[in-house]
Amino acid sequence: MSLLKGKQIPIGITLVVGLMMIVNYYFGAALPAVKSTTTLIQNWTVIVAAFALIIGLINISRIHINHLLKRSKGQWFFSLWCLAIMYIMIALGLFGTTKNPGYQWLYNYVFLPVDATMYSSLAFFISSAAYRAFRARNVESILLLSSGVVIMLMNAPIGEIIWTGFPVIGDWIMSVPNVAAQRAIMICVVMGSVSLGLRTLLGMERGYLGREE
Amino acid sequence: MADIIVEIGIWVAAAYTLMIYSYPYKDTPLFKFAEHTMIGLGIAITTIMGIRNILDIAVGSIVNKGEFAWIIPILLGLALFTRYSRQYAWLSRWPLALLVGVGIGVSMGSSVDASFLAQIRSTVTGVNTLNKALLGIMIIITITYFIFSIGKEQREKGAFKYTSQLGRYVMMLCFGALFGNTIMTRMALFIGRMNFLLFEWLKLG
Amino acid sequence: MIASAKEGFWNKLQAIDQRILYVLIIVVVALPLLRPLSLPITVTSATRTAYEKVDEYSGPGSVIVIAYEFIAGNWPEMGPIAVAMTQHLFRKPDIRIILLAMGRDQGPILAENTLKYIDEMGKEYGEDYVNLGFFAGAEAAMASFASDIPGLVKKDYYGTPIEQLPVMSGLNDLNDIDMFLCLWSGTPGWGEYLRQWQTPYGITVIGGTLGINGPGAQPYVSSGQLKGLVVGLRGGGEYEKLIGKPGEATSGLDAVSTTHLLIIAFIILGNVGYFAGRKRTGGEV
Amino acid sequence: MALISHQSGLLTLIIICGAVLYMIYRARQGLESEVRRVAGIDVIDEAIGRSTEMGRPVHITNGLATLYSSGSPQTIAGLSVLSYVAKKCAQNGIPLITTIYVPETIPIVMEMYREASVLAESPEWFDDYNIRYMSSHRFSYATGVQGVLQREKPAASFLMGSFMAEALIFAESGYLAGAMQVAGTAATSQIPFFVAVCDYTLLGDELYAAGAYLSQDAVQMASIAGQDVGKYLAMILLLVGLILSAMGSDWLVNILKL
Repeated sequence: MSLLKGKQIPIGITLVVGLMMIVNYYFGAALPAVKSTTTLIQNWTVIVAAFALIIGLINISRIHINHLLKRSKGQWFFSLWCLAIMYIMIALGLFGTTKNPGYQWLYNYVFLPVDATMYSSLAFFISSAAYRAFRARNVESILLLSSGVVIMLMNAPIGEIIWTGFPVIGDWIMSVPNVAAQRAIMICVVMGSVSLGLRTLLGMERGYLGREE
Repeated sequence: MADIIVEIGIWVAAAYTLMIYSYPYKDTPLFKFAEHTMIGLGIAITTIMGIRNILDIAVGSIVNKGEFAWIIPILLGLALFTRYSRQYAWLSRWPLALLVGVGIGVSMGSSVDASFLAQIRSTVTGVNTLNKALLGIMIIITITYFIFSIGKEQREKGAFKYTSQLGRYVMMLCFGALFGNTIMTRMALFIGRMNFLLFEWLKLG
Repeated sequence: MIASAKEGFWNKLQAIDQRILYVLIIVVVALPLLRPLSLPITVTSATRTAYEKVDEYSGPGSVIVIAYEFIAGNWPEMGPIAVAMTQHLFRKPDIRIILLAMGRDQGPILAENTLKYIDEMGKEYGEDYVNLGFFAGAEAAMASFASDIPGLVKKDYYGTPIEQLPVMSGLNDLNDIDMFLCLWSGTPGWGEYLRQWQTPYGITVIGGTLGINGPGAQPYVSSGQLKGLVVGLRGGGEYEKLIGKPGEATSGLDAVSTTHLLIIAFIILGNVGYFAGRKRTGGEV
Repeated sequence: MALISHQSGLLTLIIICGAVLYMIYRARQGLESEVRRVAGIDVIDEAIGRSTEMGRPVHITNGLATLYSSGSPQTIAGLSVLSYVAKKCAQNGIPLITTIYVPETIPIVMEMYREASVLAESPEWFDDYNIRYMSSHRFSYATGVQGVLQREKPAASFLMGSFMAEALIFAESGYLAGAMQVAGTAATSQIPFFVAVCDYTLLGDELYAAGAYLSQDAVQMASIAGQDVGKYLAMILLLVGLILSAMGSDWLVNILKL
């Protein structure tokens, strides 16, 4: 029984599935059996991932129901509202399908505007961050400040009107140091992800498996 | 009738927009209300997508096409719920092992090719201009910053000490550029919301 | 007293309450929207190349996939690009257009939204174009679609079985697709399509993305993996000019200029306060 | 039909894995490999200490990459940082709030909380109401995290994993809440915002090294050394490629194209 409860089987699953994905990427064209099994497993992940979404639903429901039962001050009403709108939306979306007018109304006039507004609130945060961070304290922050301002003046149509040099310098910064740093980071990230991937396949990266049973 | 619903909708959308913008000013129940609405709707939308996938793809294939292999992902998915029971919690690791296996496999397989080699290939092809040569050299210098262990002592005193500092300078130029370039995207989004508030809601246009 | 008051002033310059900055941002955006300055828009070579490549690879008889891999929050910047490029394709005679999304579940709704803005030039749903909706699973779904289209695609976004949609007839795998228009805002997006579609199948890809992704995607344009790329609100404004249909991007670019100048002004204030403050105390503040 | 597509990719993968395995083998023989100090990782203890003194909670979140996507290594690296932070918080007796976007990490985080409370012998620390799923929609997630930062006022906030635009919302909201922030991501588009706003930032590869570094486990530390071999390989390929290409031959490019 302890074999079943232990780590050997999950590590085994990760190793086999992981190797199959790698083999499929390099030998997939030549080994149709591997390719079809890989596609099958990838379709399976879509279903397992869907069940994980339900785990999320349970997690949030337990939290807010707990707030309701405890009548936690200043919170229980919001928890009630969150649960109500969530389950109403699920009912509308599942039984009425996503074409249902109620679902569409909530989606178009509540969800989308808040989604767009949250995204747009970044305009405030990026301005205050720029104001605080672009301060010529040392060599590094001077470089950060100068390349940032040059690119801003390259993007804004008014920049060209002030001085036609901005787009030229901006293009250079965009095509040389910018690409260089990104490629260097990308190359080193691959090393890190492959090393971490290998540790995970061999069961050494214990993080996601937790404690010895 | 229809345009009344639309008009109500616009007022509701505008109300929510102002609730969200109240965040930086003060911790008001308005933002908290918009927050809980947003979380509720967000979870509902993805849960519906998940349940539809389960029904259409898995259960649908079993019932209509008799592909019984789909039983396996359904069982694995159900195994996730064993986490809530102390006794069978170990079973919940099996589906996670499958997900991690696919993720690690897909990332290890493709990332070496798409991110590592493709970047090196495009750097070393047609190095006929000063900029291209400079680009390659800057990449090499920036990589030295990420050396962790081999040549550690060299890093403190030797050549790497200077190249890794130069690497940081190159990265700072890059981060400044990315930061400056992002300002336009964020402003574009905010302009979109102002368009909505000024013209669709207040109808000033 | 005067010295410390002055010093107080310099310190205040360095730490202006960010709410003042936020109010000014609102004002500086609202004004140009109400009274446009209409500064000139020059078309850059990048957007022109993308326009020419879209034209080149959508000849009669070709099959084109458009992926809407962004979210409603991106509409102000991705919307104009999606509308302009989709309108350009709908003007091309005798081609088949497949709208879909694999990374972003809002994709199909945004595809519908795009169609509201364009003139469909007589193209019929089901005959000339189709909206296949969203396939969960990102890279997994992309890989399945590429290798076996009928295997993955059972119904379109509205539930009509594939067999009843002539536009899908004869499409087995990615080799049957002539051009792929990838409109993405982040991840999952171009990175995943690069790995699952472009690298293995070498499909012709033309992209449209946010301003912030422009620099990151440059290496793929220079290496040819992306044949063309339209970037950000500016790219949208230029593409609108190329297809002769000014839209939201064109009107937004004035406000972009004013906001950028405001932020630069604040950066200058912050630095002036920093240096003057430091000079007064003759050393580290 | 070539048997192997992307041979050069496969060869590179074998070289890198070989290097990592060799380094791990050496570590198992007892040959230590020192690893340079990464400022961001050392600050994690300092930040938790600050929370303990102020009696405030700690906040951590692992970003957007699902476990089955190609971004999963970033989430797994973020989870190994979470495992370390959970143990520290349990020992210090301060609450740890985890906000979640990727639902399949919920069972994993529950396991980590249970493990931390067992190791610290304080069963009451395990309160899985501190594990909060904020939806799998980016801006519902962002709104939820803003609410947590604004109301719970954590003294330390860790942003470890793959992020997109909302990274700056977390960072600025954390700044407004007065939290000491340590961020780590391999998403190059968001690193500038973490560098500008957070107290410390783990750049790209440093996030992957964090898990191994924090575990102080010889074998894991050795795998970091293995990663360096790949970086030296990249530098050599680049140098040789540049020189050859400058001299007009694209011999190396053709090899890399195989």
